[in-house]
Amino acid sequence: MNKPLLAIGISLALSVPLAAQGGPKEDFQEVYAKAQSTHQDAGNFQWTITSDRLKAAKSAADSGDHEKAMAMAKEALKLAEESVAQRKKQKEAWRQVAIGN
Amino acid sequence: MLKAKVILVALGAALAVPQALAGASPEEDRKESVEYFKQMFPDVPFEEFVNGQYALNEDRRKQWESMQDFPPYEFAVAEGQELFETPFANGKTYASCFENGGIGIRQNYPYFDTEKNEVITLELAINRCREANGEEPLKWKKGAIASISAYMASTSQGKPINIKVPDDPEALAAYQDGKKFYYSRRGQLNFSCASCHVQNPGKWIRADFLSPALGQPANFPVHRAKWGELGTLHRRFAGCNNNVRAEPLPAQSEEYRNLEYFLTYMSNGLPVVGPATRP
Amino acid sequence: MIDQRRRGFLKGVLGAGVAGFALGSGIVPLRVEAATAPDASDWPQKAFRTPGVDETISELYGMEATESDQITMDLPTIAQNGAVVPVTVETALPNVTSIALLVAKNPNALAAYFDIPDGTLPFVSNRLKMAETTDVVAVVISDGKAYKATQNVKVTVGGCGG
Amino acid sequence: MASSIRVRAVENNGVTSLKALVRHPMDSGFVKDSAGNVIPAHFIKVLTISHNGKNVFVANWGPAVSKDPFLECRFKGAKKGDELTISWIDNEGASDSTTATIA
Repeated sequence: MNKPLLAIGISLALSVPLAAQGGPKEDFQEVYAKAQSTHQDAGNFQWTITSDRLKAAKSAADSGDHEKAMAMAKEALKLAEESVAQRKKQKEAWRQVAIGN
Repeated sequence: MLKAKVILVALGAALAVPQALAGASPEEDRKESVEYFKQMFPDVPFEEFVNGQYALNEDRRKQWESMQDFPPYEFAVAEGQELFETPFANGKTYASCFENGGIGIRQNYPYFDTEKNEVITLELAINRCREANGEEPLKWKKGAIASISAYMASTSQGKPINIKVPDDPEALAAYQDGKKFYYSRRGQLNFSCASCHVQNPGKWIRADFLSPALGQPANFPVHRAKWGELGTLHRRFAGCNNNVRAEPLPAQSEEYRNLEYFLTYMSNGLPVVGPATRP
Repeated sequence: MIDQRRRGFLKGVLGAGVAGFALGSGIVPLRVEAATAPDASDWPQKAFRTPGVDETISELYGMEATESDQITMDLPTIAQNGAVVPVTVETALPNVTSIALLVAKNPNALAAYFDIPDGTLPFVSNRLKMAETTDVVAVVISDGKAYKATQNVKVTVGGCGG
Repeated sequence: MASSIRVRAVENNGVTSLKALVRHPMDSGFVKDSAGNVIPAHFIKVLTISHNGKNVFVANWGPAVSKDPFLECRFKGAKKGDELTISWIDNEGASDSTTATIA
């Protein structure tokens, strides 16, 4: 699952013309911030694995490994989005299985 | 004798979970839930549900019985009694905060406080009593609070659980919130409490034998072999959430108290058997 | 509030003026009455540090043990938790002077070793730790000869407990 | 301070059954704490049960005995009302002792 993400990460970084305003560090901040806010949006349905990926992204970024940092941030964002989708779905889905509604 | 009937369990799983009735009352929910588990395990007597997996698996029950012969939590309960009876700096003791001096009341917890509009669990009441007497609150999940709660539970052995949901919109809302939490799938594994404890009790999940929801809160606080010590119900909630990769909520958070309120109500009528040992 | 353990520790320190024992962690209340403390000098140090069942038996008893159906072991089929596995051993063999409990694949096989003085029944019950699925071996010395019984116990690590 | 040993001894028709639970961490020395450093071995090495000054049972324990160890043993020659002494010593030299009356 990581390999394709990494591949996408690399190809994206290459395709962006170097003169683009934000270098790889810029994109990372953006993705990382979005992942964080989406993670907050999950409320009581946050996943532990999302916070793990966010931590991994931050430590990779701090140690200058931008490629890994970006991959981790993207994964965190994907997981955060899935947890938000879960929260929204469960708003009503639980009634179908609850004994006595 | 109590062999888990695989055929029955299969039948149980296939049992169409009773269609959601519009706005069923807590008591209707409870009756339906008891009926559901009775059909799933027809040869398990009602009181036996408090023993969870030990009512369904002979090999596990034998191990449990040898543990209960001289349970490792005896030291903690003795310590809990000593702490319970040790006066605070201001001279008062826990007994002053509880009806009947805190003896034989575990079966009434948690209850809904209609003035403060919140669920009061036994552990919350213990710490509120400390704060009212100028003492520092204890940690929620283990240690002294688990020992004191275990001692108080031991004074209620055998008393039927008696949780009330008054006809009060706030109380009903708390009950409903707990129920919603119980049935909502969460975490990356996308399980709800019900996925294991309503739809699949009596089955193995890897090397663990799933217990039915009915009767679960009756044996808390619990001494788990895994912890090697006593732990409160909210420690168990957090552990389960973590297992399905859902971020656990803080112990004694409103969500966990509402969850305890719903879950304990479902066990009304079953005897308090806490503290107890579990894997 | 004085932490329960510290109170025990403090009392231990005051009471232990008699002998300068190395004070253990405060967890266990120290009440040192040197007089009744059991003598641990013949605790079989090497036997407790020997991996492997047969090696441990020969280290402990200096002889081999033969399988016997006169030894009954009450053990779970699947341990609910490897940290606390209840085991009971009983035998009909005559003049038993010692019973030992070994867990084959534990780092060191010997878990416990009991002296059975005259007048004491050849019976013991304990709770043991098992690192993984393996054989539990009970060794009994009867009329000076070593007999053993073996039973496998499945152990899984971790899990939610159900 | 409560003793670290809890005992129940019951005699019927000449055989005394003794059950004991001892409060002790029984650290094996193979376990790491949450910070990752090894918890040193700390376990009871010898536990004796004596009646009228004579040992009726001696347990030599290793680190593979569970935390808060439990023991059951049975012996003859004692009767209701007799007193038993249960003592233990661990690998750090700490020890404790208690007496129990046979019911």
